[in-house]
Order: sequence, then structure tokens, then C-alpha cells
Amino acid sequence: MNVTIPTLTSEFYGASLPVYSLCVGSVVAMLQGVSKRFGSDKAVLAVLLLSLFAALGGVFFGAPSVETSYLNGGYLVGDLGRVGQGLILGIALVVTLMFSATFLRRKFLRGEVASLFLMIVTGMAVMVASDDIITLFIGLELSSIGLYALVGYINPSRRSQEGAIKYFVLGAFATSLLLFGFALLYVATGTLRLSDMAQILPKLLDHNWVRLGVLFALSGLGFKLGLAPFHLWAPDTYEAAPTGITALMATAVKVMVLVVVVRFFAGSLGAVYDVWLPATMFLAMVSMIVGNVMALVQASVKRMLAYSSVAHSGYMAIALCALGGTSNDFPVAALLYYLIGYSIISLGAFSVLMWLENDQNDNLLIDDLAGLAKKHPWAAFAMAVFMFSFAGMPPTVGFMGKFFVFNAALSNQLYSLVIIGLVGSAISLFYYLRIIVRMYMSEPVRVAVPLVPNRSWLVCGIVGTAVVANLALGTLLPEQLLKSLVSTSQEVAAKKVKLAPVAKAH
Amino acid sequence: MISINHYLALATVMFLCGTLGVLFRRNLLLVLMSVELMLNAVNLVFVAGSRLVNNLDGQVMVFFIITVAACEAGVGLAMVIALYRRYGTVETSFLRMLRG
Amino acid sequence: MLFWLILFLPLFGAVLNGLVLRRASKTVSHVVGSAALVGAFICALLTYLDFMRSGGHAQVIPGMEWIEAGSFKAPFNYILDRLSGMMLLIITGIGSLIHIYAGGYMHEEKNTYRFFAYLNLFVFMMLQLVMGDNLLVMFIGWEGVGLCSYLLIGYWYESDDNAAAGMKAFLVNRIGDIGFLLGIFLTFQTFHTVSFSQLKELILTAGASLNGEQIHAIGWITLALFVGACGKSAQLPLYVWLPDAMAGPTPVSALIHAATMVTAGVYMMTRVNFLFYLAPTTQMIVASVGAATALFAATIALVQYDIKKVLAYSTVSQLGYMVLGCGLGAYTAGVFHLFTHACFKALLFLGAGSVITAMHHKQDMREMGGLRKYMPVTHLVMLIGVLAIIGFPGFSGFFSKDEILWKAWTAGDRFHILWGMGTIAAVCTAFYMVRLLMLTFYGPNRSDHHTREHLHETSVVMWGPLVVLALLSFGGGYLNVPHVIPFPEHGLFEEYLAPVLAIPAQAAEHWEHLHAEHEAGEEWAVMAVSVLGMLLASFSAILLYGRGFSPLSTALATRFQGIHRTLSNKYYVDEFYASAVVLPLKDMSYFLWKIVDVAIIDGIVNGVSQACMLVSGLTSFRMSGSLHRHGMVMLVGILCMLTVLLF
Amino acid sequence: MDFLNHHVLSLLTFVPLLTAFAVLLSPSLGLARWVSMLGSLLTFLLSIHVWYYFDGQTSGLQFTEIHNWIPTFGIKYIMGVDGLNLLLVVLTAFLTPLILLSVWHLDGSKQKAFLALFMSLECGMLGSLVAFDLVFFYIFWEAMLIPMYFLIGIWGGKNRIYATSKFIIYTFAGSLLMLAAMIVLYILHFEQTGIYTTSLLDLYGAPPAYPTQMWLFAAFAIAFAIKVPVFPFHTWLPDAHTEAPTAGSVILAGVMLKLGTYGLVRFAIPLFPEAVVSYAPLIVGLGVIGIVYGALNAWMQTDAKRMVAYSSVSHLGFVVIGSFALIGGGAALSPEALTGAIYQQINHGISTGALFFLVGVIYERRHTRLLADFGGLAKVMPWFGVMLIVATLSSVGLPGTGGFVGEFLILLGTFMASPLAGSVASLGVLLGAIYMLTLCRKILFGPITHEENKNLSDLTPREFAYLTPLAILAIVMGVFPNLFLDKIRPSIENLANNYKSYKIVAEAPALNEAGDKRAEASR
Amino acid sequence: MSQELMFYATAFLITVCSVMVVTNRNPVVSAIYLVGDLFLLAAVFASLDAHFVAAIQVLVYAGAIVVLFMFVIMLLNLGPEGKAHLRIPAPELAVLVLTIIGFTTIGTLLLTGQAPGVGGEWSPEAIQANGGNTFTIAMVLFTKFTWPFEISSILILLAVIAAIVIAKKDKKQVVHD
Repeated sequence: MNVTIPTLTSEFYGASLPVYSLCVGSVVAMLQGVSKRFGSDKAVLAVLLLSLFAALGGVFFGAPSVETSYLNGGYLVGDLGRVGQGLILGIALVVTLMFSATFLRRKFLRGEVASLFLMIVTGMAVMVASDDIITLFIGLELSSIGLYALVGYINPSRRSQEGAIKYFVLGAFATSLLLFGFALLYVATGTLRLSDMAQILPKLLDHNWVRLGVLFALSGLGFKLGLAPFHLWAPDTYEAAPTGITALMATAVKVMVLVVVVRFFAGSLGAVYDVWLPATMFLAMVSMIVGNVMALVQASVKRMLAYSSVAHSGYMAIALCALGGTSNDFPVAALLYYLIGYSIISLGAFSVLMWLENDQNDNLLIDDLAGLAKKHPWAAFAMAVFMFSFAGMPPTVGFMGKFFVFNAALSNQLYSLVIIGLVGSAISLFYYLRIIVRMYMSEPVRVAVPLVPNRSWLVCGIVGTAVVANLALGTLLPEQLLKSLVSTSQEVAAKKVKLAPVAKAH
Repeated sequence: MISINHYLALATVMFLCGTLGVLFRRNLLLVLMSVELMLNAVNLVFVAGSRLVNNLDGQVMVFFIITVAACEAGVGLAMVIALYRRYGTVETSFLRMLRG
Repeated sequence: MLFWLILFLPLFGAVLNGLVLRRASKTVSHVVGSAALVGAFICALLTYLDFMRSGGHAQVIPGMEWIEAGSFKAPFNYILDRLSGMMLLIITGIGSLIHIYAGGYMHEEKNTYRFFAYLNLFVFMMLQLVMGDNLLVMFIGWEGVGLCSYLLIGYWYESDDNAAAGMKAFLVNRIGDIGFLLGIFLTFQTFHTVSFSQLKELILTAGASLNGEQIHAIGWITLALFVGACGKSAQLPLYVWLPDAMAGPTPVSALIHAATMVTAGVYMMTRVNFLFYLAPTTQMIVASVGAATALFAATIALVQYDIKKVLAYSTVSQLGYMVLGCGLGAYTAGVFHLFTHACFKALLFLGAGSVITAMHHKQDMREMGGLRKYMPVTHLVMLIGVLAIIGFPGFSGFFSKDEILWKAWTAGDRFHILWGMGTIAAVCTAFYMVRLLMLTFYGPNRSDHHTREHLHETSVVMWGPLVVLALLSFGGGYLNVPHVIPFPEHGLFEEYLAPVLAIPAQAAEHWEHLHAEHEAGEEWAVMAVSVLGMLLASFSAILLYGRGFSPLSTALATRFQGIHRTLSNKYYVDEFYASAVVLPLKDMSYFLWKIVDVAIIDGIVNGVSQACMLVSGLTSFRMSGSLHRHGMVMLVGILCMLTVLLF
Repeated sequence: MDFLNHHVLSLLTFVPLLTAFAVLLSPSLGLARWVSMLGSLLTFLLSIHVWYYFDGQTSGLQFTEIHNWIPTFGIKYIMGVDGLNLLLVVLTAFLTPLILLSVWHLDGSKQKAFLALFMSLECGMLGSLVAFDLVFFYIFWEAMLIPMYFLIGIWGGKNRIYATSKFIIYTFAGSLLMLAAMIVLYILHFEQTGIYTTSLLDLYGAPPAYPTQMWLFAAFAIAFAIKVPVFPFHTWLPDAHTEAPTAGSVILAGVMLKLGTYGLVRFAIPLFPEAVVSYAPLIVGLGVIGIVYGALNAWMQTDAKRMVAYSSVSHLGFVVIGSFALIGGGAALSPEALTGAIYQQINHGISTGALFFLVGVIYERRHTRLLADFGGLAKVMPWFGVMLIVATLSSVGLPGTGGFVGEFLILLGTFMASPLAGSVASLGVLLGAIYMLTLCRKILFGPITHEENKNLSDLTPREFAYLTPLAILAIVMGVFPNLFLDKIRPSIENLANNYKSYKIVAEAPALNEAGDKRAEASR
Repeated sequence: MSQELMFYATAFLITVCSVMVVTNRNPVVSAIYLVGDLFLLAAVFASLDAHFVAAIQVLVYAGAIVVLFMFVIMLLNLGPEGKAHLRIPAPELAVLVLTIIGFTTIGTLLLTGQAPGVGGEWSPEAIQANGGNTFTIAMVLFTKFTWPFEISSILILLAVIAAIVIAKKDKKQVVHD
């Protein structure tokens, strides 16, 4: 038996630069954690930024022009992977900067925490660029275990600890479910490689093992995505975690899982869409209903946003469902557009919250925002933009994303999903408006801990960029972004078992 | 003849036990043990599958799962200790601050 | 040019008074208002003479385009023919007199710019009504005079009653206007035009080719238009606004609610007489309503004490006659009565106005009496007016009213009952008018000391116009003398109006009785009956009220208490409308608002949101919190998905 | 000049938005006022430019501007005016400066924001009027809700949050339906023709199959019906009007509601002609119910603003039935009724706008809108009385005011389409008079019963300045309707007669010959 | 035949041990049953020719993980739980029943499914020929799965740091001992 030792080319190093630079960064940060001399928060921040920027550079300049897999299929980068990694790194960068500018600066910029943070990001970057289940699983665990720790122990308190433990136990449970599903798929197909699965599955239509495998795998992924009814960790954990980590969970984790799910649905499982389509539709419907309805009465902003993120996962799941259809290659573009939009909005909204929080009050209630428009008009304005954007009102990116997603869904005759989505959107407007009402239309109430945030150009810049990007992607620039995403979706579609010709836009 | 189906059934039983443990035991340590049980069920499926399909990927996967299980156990137990420090118990019923 | 002056002088006066001269003195307002009208009258007279000199053929004066949409066209075209020419003179002529008179009547007001602005505007609108060559321009005037009437009735708006009366007038008129509107729609739908001249040409030339459907439509058109006429001309059942309209200043009552506006219905029916001729059923209804109104209002007038109320009901009754005339196809008679009535009713109202002025705005006849010696001129002209209205032989009312009664008699056996009603109404008229005269001018003076001290004849500004009107009231009748009466000229008016009337060929047979020859004896007999009745009624009125309230009158009132109460309460019609129409409508509206709108429709809207909140509140609290619950929900989710997958 | 003609609609739409930014950035409130006023006047001038050079001889789309926007999805940036939206554009641009004038005297820390929101609202309204692409339209259509939401929510009355939330959620929910229908339409069009497009120029004349049309039409119609609002969807309106500040009420009644009826005419009818035939009886029925129901409800109100709000329900019922008067067994729309509907939109904007202004005038003096708190104001505020009566008369459709022309044509056309509907709708003429005169009587007439009312001051010159144009226009529109109708006739006839295969041609934006000649003649 | 007997016996014992792990009220006993489970499973692995994994199973799982559990139990001095440790309220009982029904269904489906018959290159014979199970696994691991193997080093590092971060004593924290 001849052994093919994988050759490590310079091209591979370029392509995997994101992962490597993050690994290096995490090790350095870890060492900083035990060094008095180099462990100052500034130094840690420098290491964080350096490695993140290096990784971003790798994403932009190192990746190959066509989708290539390295190390016998371990590492797969192409447009989709690049978009995923780019988004994750961008989110991580924003979270880092926001942490460095707010009250948790000293706690976050410790060597060990920074190291964990970078490792989480490493895991995500690995996961979105994987073609086999093992790598995918390792990447997933890397990010999950790190998050279990960061949720509860950056700024430990009863609340955050409780959230961490809930997240951990349920996460471990979900991992088991996911693995069980993978195991069944493995038994059925005899391979752990996604691209190979795609070749074998068409022969296994209607096989119960495949069905069960898909079912359990979907449950596990649904958990990470926060789809109802696997969502119940989300409100607790979002509320418990430091807001920066909440933002990371709300955005980067979704990016990570969705990219993988796209690979699954459009690639490996494309042939058995009649298995995952009804299940995903079920998840999407329940998510949209539960997320939107439950968010109505929440008192904590983060908790409300958690339920809202459940609902948004539901909308994204609509686009996932559209992947099963045959009509065109828009669904991926629509999904990614929605995802990018949602990430921008979430990051913006959580940034505003982070900025407002302080030591005594790190879990803002909606009532705490009363009269914000008077005290901090620009923050209130930004928050209002984000809320309208969440609700999907033009001229924001939220609307465009929703439009594209519904478009994808209706192209594939998913009427029921769209109807529930519409109802959900209408309901959702109500709770987003609650925040606006508090900010603009109520007088400030006396709160126990007044919100007196520091002025910070960094925060200003981040929130301002989010607002501008939000509006620009809703009005002037959708075409530019969309074009690049369409190439991504063509890459995905190229792998798919095609049943009908792909249509071109006029 | 013992076929793959038997192994799958056995794995299902283990998985069920683990699931019930997670769902119904109030002791956090027991919950963690139940998760280990579930992972073992998965391992069984992988190994049996590996034999079935003449492919060693499954066994490699088990290797990694064991690694991850160890990591999870380490982190989980650390959490249990931290919890115990704060609450003086490892009962999950004390975790009811976050709700609504 | 002169023609446009007629139209726009009053408008100009209205704008000047209403918007520019708001701070000017009463005199200026009065002069501006009257001058506009007198100017218009002079122009009208010149135009009219010119028109008659050129043969009196109808001519259309084109104006600006107005509404044009799809195939619908309604330009501001005006028609000048013998009918509108006559109306032109009546409106501007009597209008001028009343304007002049009003200066005196409104003497005690602080400022009168509003009053004269409204009056001028009214004249402008009335001219639109009579001159318009299409239904739509007529409708401008139709609603416009309604508006002015509303504003003028509510002139003293500080009293709630006046405002209410104005509103009532406007709304009841609007009911009629809906009929008018529907008539316009139907006309346009059937004939694709709303122009009178075109309609007339169409009916008369293409007349024979009218199909059954069109004839049927004409039936509905005329009925709808008649509803409009009922509103404006205060016929049953829409007459209720007119008595209340007396809340306005008396010159207004004279001009609007006696001489001009209320006759618009009669005018309109005459204008489209060719349509009405084609609709015998409608005509029958028109005639019946007219006769019923005449009788009905006359009986109410028998027992009223308010001098203006008596005159108001008398107006309603007289309008009934005109409508009866139209319904009989005797448009000449109707219009002739319109003319004479305009003169003598204006006279009576103005006379009553003088009395009221003298009495310091007291209108109750029980407080008057014996005014003859204080106000001789007024007494004289009022006497003429009364003689005219009761149809005393030789006075104008005699000629016009008897013409209508005669036409009713000759229309056929079915119409004898209408004749009977008309005659009884005439008898009643004689009774209540003489009663009015007696109670006001004869017998002892029943007013209080203070009032009596200030009783005096009015100024020349006020009695001057009265004299002119008195002459017209006396002499007007001779324009249309029946053939049986030996007089140099017979039926001048009939001849004059003949070109306006046109019986379409296919209806000619039905209406031939109009021109049938009758024995002179029959006509004399009919005349005799009404004259005898009139004399009898007058004498009994003198008997009962000649010296104040005679014991007999009070005895009669107590003897026939039921009837008396019914009559003095006007048959409880207002009460009936209030409880049968207005209140249910109000209740229904209230129900619609509180129950349907707030409780049901809004309740559903709010209920949906509240239900969401409720579900949200309940579930989010119950479902979360416990770690194990979360796991269970997940598991149940998997099982659900399993079910979805397997089945 | 050439640039202006090519881009006048873009300028018209975005000048208000730029003004909004300028207002926000201006250092003082005084400057902000002038900036907003100048911006709105500039917009008005631009709209007059459009009006003046608009060619009334053709039914084509004029001043068209087409750019690609999101070509991947076939979405374009198309703006244009034709007879259906010309008047509304001018009305919007006309009302805005008047409204700004009406809030000139208000100050306060938030007033700058008020002006900015108001200008962006104008942008939204103008944009949704001139947009000729479904998605492009939808963006404006929805974006418009946001400033309105704030206007009511921040400057509104006691119950403002309830009202404004109801307003935005209700409207938003309806719009979402329309969004879904738009997407389906777009996909079906693709399946028919292989072209992705949301441009109306392409979508007109290629309706989807019949049963689908029914659904799509229903979705569009509900969205617009909520905005109008048609009978069972109207309950947000009285709340929103009652709580809104005067300026908000004026623009809400004056323009925003019209967008609903405009949408019906622009989108629902020509896009789904066969569904129109099936749905017309239902819609006309609801319209007629709305007329009577709105009027009866208005009659019962004790709050002046609420009364006017319900009157809007009633009046817009006329516009709705006028838009759906099918004649010849569904072969065509009645051109008379359609003309009336378009005209009535404008007229309602003028008269109801004036009424809300007037209620605002007394509200400002007395801080109450309850009818019972007034009475006899004609004595102390004679000019106010004049204005109120003119507005009332226009509102009740007295001949000689614009209201008559509109209502008459609508009723005429409706009657010819369906005598029953026409007759019942005619009742609205009476009922309208009932509540409007009640309003007048309770405010103006009768004795002065409240001591506070004895010393009220009459209209100030500023109030005159914004009320007089409306009063004059109400009468001009009644006496010289051709001034307006001449411009829009071909468009209306094109739609009315060809609605089953409606097509509209985009004309070159350059000056057309007629415009040139007129321009020369005017020199 | 003996192989079958072996399997059923092991399967029975595994099931018993699993049930005991979940139901026993003493954590120490549960842990011991867990060890039993792991050993039995290792035996099953061995019977499936997965010698390397069987060895790892014993070494890492039984030898390291469960010992870690034991340590923690000792450290926290956890005794047997109260009698109520398995009292399940009614709604949860429904979930219990549903779960059992559901998993019975799943088990039935798994039992009845036909193996699809896909085959790879590493038949037991091929493995023997290649130098045995462990060697072959190493070969696969270091060729096909190099990348995850490398990443797993980070994972372990992460677990270490995470455990430190989590268990580190906060000075302000109140200790409830």
C-alpha cells in the first residue's frame, strides 16, 4: 500500500494563513497570560488585532481563485469558504474592538481570554473551510467549548455562570445528537467526506438510516443555529454572556453553521432534499412563530434580541429550504445577503448596548433605554435604524435581505413559509418598536444605575459604519454585494445535482 | 449472524439511556456522565460502521470523539467545580435565575 | 355682455360685501347690495326686451367649458327663452324690491355686510338655476340657493334654534338633491347629454323612435327629478324645512322662501316638461302630491298663531297648487301661479315683516290686533295681498288658482278628487288668510303697553316696495284671463309660454284633454263653487276673529280639541320624523360606532395583538428556566421532525 | 435645462431628503426653518416645472428616468409621471410648504428633528408617487412609514404610542402581503417571458393566469385598502389622526391616504385586469359601505379630529368606488368615474387638509378638540368661520367647489356601472352634509357657552397664509376643473378603455413640441 | 454461534450498566457502572477488529475521563442523592414516555434497515495485509486527516486554558463550603 504524504505547498500556506495566524496568535496570547511584562491589555490587544488582520489578509489575498481542497480534502477553500471566513473574522475584529472600548476591556484583554477568543475564531475558520465531517466536528467543538468558557467566565457572576452551564449541557447534548446523525450517515454512505456523500446519496433515496441521520444532524446544527425548538438555550445564554460574546454568538456562530449547512444541503444532501426539506421547513416555521411571539414580552434587551435572532434564523432557514428547489442559484446569494445584513445589524445593535453597559448594569432592560434619544441622540438614532432594519423596513439592508430570501423561497413555491414569514415580520415590528418607543417617546425613568457611557471614537466609528453599511446595502449598493455573492452561489450550484437549467437574470 | 443492525440497536439503547439521563437527572455530574454515555453510543455506531463499510474513517472519528469527550469532560467538570463553589451544590434545580 | 352683467353683478356685490367691505357701515352694505340687484334688474329688463323684440326664440348663450370627462360634458352654457326670461325678471325685480326693503328691516343690526353678501349670492345662484342650459349648471344653482338659504336662515346664528333650522333646511333639501342627482345620472345614461336644449331637440325630433326602455327610463328620470322638486318646493313629505326656515330674517323669507327659491322645483319641472309629458305615471304622482300638499298645509295654517308660520304654511299650500298644475300637464297654469304667487306672497311676507318690525320682533298674532290705525299703508297692501291669495275675483290669485282648479276638473274623472282637495284647500286658505288679517289689523289691540307706544308706520324704504308689489298682486292676474270671462285679452300668458312647452308626439294623445273645448257653463260652475266657498270661509273668519278672538272661536277650539291640537301641532309630523327617522338613524350610528367599530372591528384588531402578547407571556414563562425543560423541548422537537419525516 | 428635464423627478424626490439632512445639520432652529422652507419651495417649483411642461396630449410616461439598479434581479430605478400621478405630485409639493408654515412658530429642542422628518416624509411620498418599478416603489412606500411613525409618536397626543404603533404595524402588515405578491408576480413574469423584471413598463399588459391573478390582486388590494383605508381596515385611521400633530394629520389625510387609492389605480387594476372584474363588486360594495359607515360614525364623534378622520373614510370610499366602476360588462372602466376618482383625491387632499389645519388652529388656542368645548366661534373668529365654511362646503361637495366635480363624476360613473351602488353611494352626499354641518354648527354657531372662547383671537396672518391658498384652490378646482383635467385626460382614458391590456410608453424626457410652443408663447 | 452469544451477553451487560448509570442515586456507583460500560464497549470494539480504538477507549475513557469524574466526586464530597432523585412530575413523564416510544421507533427503523452495501478499500484482510489495525489507522490519520489532527492540538490547548479560566478562583467570590 503506498502512502501519499500530503505535500505542503506555498499555495496551501497562503490559503490556510487565516487558520495559522489565528493559531499563532492564540498561542502567543496564551503565553502573554502568564507573563507580567508582556501581558498588558495593550499588548494583548495588539496580538489580537495583528493575528486577526493577518487572517483577514490571508482571506483576501491568500485564497485560491477556484475552490480547492488541500491536505487530501481536509481544508477546502473557495468563494463560499472565503465569504464565511471573511465574515467571521470581520465579526471577530469588531467584537474585539468593541470589547477594547467598553467596560470589559481589562477582563477581555487578558492573555488567556484572548487566547480562547482566538481559538474560537480558529475553530470557526476551520469549520467553514472543511470538506469532511471530522474537521467540521473538530472546528465546531473548538468554537463551542471555547464559547462555553467565555460565556460564563470573562466576567463571572451567578447569572453568567448559570447561562454558561445551561449552554454547556445543552450544547454537549446537541453535539451528541449531531454525532449520532453523522454516525448514521457514515454507516449508510461509508464516507465522512461531504463531496463523496453527494455521489453516494442519490443511490440511497428513501433509506431510513439516511433519514434518521439527516434528522439528528439537522437537530444538532439547528441547535447551534438557534432554530426553534432547539433554541431555548439562546435567550438564557444571550442574556448571561457578556454582550460582545452575545454578538459573536448571534452572528459568527450563525455564519459558521450556515455555511456548513449550505454545503450539506446544496452539496452532499442535495439528492435527498425530500428528507431535509420538510424537517427544515418545520424548523423554519416554528422558529419564526416562536421567536417572534416570545420576543413580544421580554423585558431584557438582550433576551428580546435572542428571540429575535431565533426568528431571523427562521428566515434564513427559509432560504435554506429554497436550496432544495430547482429553480435557480439565487438562494445561496439570498441567504448570504441576509446573513451579511443580519450580521451588520446585530453587531451594530449589540455595539450600542455594549457601549451603554457598565459594571453595575450589564444586562440592559428595555426600560433602561427610556429617554435615550434625549441623552444620546445619535446612539438612539443608530439603534432605531437597527431596529427598523431588523424588522425589515426599507431602506435598510434588512429589507433587501428579506426581499431576496422571500424571492428565493417563492421561486421554489414555498408559499406556506413565506406566509408565516410575513406574519412573523408583522409581529416582529411590534417588539422592535418597543425599543424605539422607549427611546424616543418615553420620558427617562429613574433607573438604579444611570447609563453614562464614555465618549469613544472607536464606538462611534463602528456604529457609524454599521449604520452607513446598513443603509448603503439597503439602497445604493445591493447590486455590488449581490454580484459577488452570486458567484459564490454558482460555485455551490456547480456541485449540486442539477435537475433543471440555471436561469440567468435579465 | 450478528449484523450491523444489532449494533445500531444496541447503540440506540445506550443513546436512549444517555438521553434520559440528560433529561431527567438533576445532578450535574450525572448529566455529564449521561452525555458520555451518548458519545459512547455514537462511538459504537462509528466502529460498527467502519467494519461494515470497510473504511477506517469511522475509527479515526472515534479517536477524535474520544479526544473531544475528554476536553468536554475537562471543561464540564471545571464548570461543576465552579458551580459548586458558588452554590454549594451540583443540583441543576438551582439554575433558575434566567427565565422568561 | 348685458347678459353676463346680470349674472355677475350679484356675485360681484356678494364678493364686495362679503370679503372686502367687512368693516363698512350698514348703509354701504345696503347700497352696494341693492345697487347690484337693481343694476342686474335693469340689465335683465334690457336683455329681456331685446330678446322679446327679436321674436322670443330660445337661444343658448355659450360660456366656458366646465366639466369634461369621458363622454360627459357640461359647459357653463345658459339658456335664454321665454320661461327663463320671465324668471329673470321675477328674480331680479322682486329681488331688487326686497333688497331695498331689507335695508329698512335690518336697520337695528350692527352690521349687515354678511346679510347682503348672502342675499346677493343667493340671487346669483338663483340665476344660475334658472339660466343654466344643462342640468348640471342648474344643479349649481339648485344647491347654491340651498346653501344661501342655510346661511340666511341661520343668519342670527347665536341662537341654537336658528342654526338648527338652517341645517334642517339644508339637509332636507339634500335629500331632494339626491333625487335630482340620480335624475341627472339617469338622463345622461339614457340620452348621453344633460343639456336642456339638446334634450328637447332629441325628444321632439327623434321622439318617435324612443324605445320602451327609454320611455321606462324617462319614468324614473322624472320621478327622481320630482323628488328633487319635492325637496326644494317643499312638497310632502319633504316640506318640513320650510316652516322652520321662518327663523331667518323676514326679507329672506319673502325672497327665498316665498318668491323664488321654493318655486325652483316648479320651474325645473316646467323646464323639462317634455320629459314629464312622456311619463303619465309620474305626472299622476306629481299631481296627487301637489294636491295633498295644498290641502295638508292649508289645514295646518288654520290654527297657527305665529304670523310667519301661517304665511309659511300658506306658501307650502300654494306651492302644492303649482305642483298640482304641473302634474296636470297645465304648466302654464303652474308657472302663472308661480308668478302671481311670487308677487303676492312677497307682498304678504314683507307686510308681515313691517308688522313684525313695528311690533319689535314679536310674531305672535295673539299679541297684535287693531294695527290698522297705526299702519294704514301696510294694512292696505296686506289687504290687497290677502284678497289676491284667497282668489277674490279680479285679483291675481283668482285667475291663477282657478285656472289650476279648472284644469284639475277637466283632466278626467280620476282627477275630480284632486279638484276637490284643491277647492277645500282654497276654502281653508280664505279662512286662515282672513283670520290673519283680522287678528292683525282689526279688533282690539292686544299688545302690551310698551309695544303699543312705539307702534308706527314704517319708513318709505319699507313700504315703497310694498306698494309696487301690491300693484303687481292686483294686476298680474290680467295677463292670463280665462276665455269665459269677458275681457279684451284672453290667455296672454298661455300664448307667451307656448313655445316653451312641447308635448312629444307619442304622448300627444294622452294630453289632448288639455286643449279640449268645454262648455262655458261648466267653467262658470267650477269657478262659482270656489268663489262661494271662499266667501263663506272669509265671512266665517270675520265672524270668528273680526273683533279679536270671539267666544265662538275658543268654544270651537275646545269642542274640537283633538283636531285643534293635531293641527296646531302640525299633525305631529316633525315628531314623527324625529322618532321614526332621525332617532333610529342616530341610534344606529351610535351602535355602529360603539359596537361595530370600537368593539368588533377594532376589537378584532386589538384582540389579535393582545392574543399574541398573552400567548407570549404565558409560554415564555412556562417554557423556560429549567435546563431539563429545555432538553425536553429539544427532544420533543426531534420527535416532531421524526413524525414529519415518517408520515 | 436639458439636465433639469432629464432629472427633474430625481431632483424632485431627493431635494426634500437633502433638505432633511441640511436641516439636521443646521446650527440653529431659525436657520433650519428657512432651510426646510426653501427646500420645500424648491420642490414645489420643480413640481410646477413638471406640471408646466407636462404634455396633456399624450398618455405616455413623461420625464422618464431609467437606470439599472439591481440588474441581478432585474430591478430598475424608474421614475416618471403620467396623468395618474401628476396631480398628486403637485399636491404633495404644494401642501408641504403650507404645512411648514403652519409649524413655523413652534419651537423646542426637537423641532429641528420634526422638520427633518417632515422633509424625509415628503421624499418618501414623492418617491412612491413617481416610482415605476415595483421594488423601487415599495422602498419608498415603506420608508415613508418611518417618519410618519415618529411624527405621531413623538409629537402626538396622550394616546400617541398606541395610535402610532397601530398605524405602522397595520400598514406594515398589509404592505408585506403586497411584497409577497410582487415577488410572485415577478417570478411568474419570469416564467412567462424568461425575463426578470419588476418594471411596470414591462409588467403591464402581461398579466398572470387568472386564478393566480385573484390571489395577487387580493394581496395588492389589501395592502392598498389598509392604506386608503377601505371599510373593515380603517380603524387605525381615527386613532392616528386624533393623536397626530396637526401637520401630521394634514399630510396623512392630504397625501398618504391617497397613495392607497393611487396604488389601486396604478398597480392593482392594470396589473390584474381579470381579477378586477371578479373583485369589483366586492370592492365597490366595501367602498359603498365605507361611505355610509364612515359618515354615520363621523356623525357620532365628539372629537373634531376624529370626526374629520371618519369623514376621510367616507370620502375615500368615493374614490375607491370610482376606481372600480366597470362598464360594458367589464370591458372598460368608466372614464367619468375614474376621472372623478383622480380628481377627488386631489380635492380631498385640499379640503380635508384645510379642515385639519382649521381644527389645529382652534386646538392651538384652546388645547381641546372636543366639539362640546366650542360653539359660537363665528362671532369671535369670523375669518376662521369663513375658512371653515369653505372647507366644509368643499368637503360636502357643494357645486362650485372641487368636491362636487369629483363626487359627481364618481357617482355618475358608478351609477352607470351599477345603479344600485350609485344610488346608495349618493346617500353619502346627504350623510356627508349631516356630519359636516353638525361640525360647523357645534363649532361656529349657537351661543358662546364657554368663557374661554370669548377672547379667542381670529386668524393670524401666518394662518391666513396657509389657509387662503387652500380655500382658493378648493373653489378654483370647482369652477375651472379643466385646468387640471386637461392634463390628465389621455392617461385616464387610456387606462379606462384599455385596462385589460394596459400599456404605457415611456416618452423621451426631452421637451416635447407642445411644451416648447407653450414655453415660447409664454415669453 | 459463540460470537452471537458473546454479543448478546455483552449487549445485555451494556444495557444494564447504562441503565444503572442513569438510575443509580449514588454518583460514585454511577461512575463505576460507567467504567463497566466503557470496558464492555472496548470489548465490543475489539470484537469488531478495532483494536486501536478499543485500547484508546480503555486508556483515555476509563483511565482518564472517568477518573476525572471520580476526582471531582471526591473533591466535592458528593454522597448519595435523596430518594427524590428520580421523581418525575406528570408532564415530564409524558416526555419520558414519548422519548421511549420515539427511540423505540428509531431503533426499529435501524434494526430493519438494509445495509446499503457500499464498500471501501480497508477490508479486514486489507488491514491485515497493510500491517494491522493500528498501523493502518495511523496511516489514514496522518495522510487523510492530518489537518484535523493538527487542529485537535489547539482543541486540547483550548480545553486546558478553558478549564483554568473556569475553575480559577475569583478573589471576591464567596465560597459555600
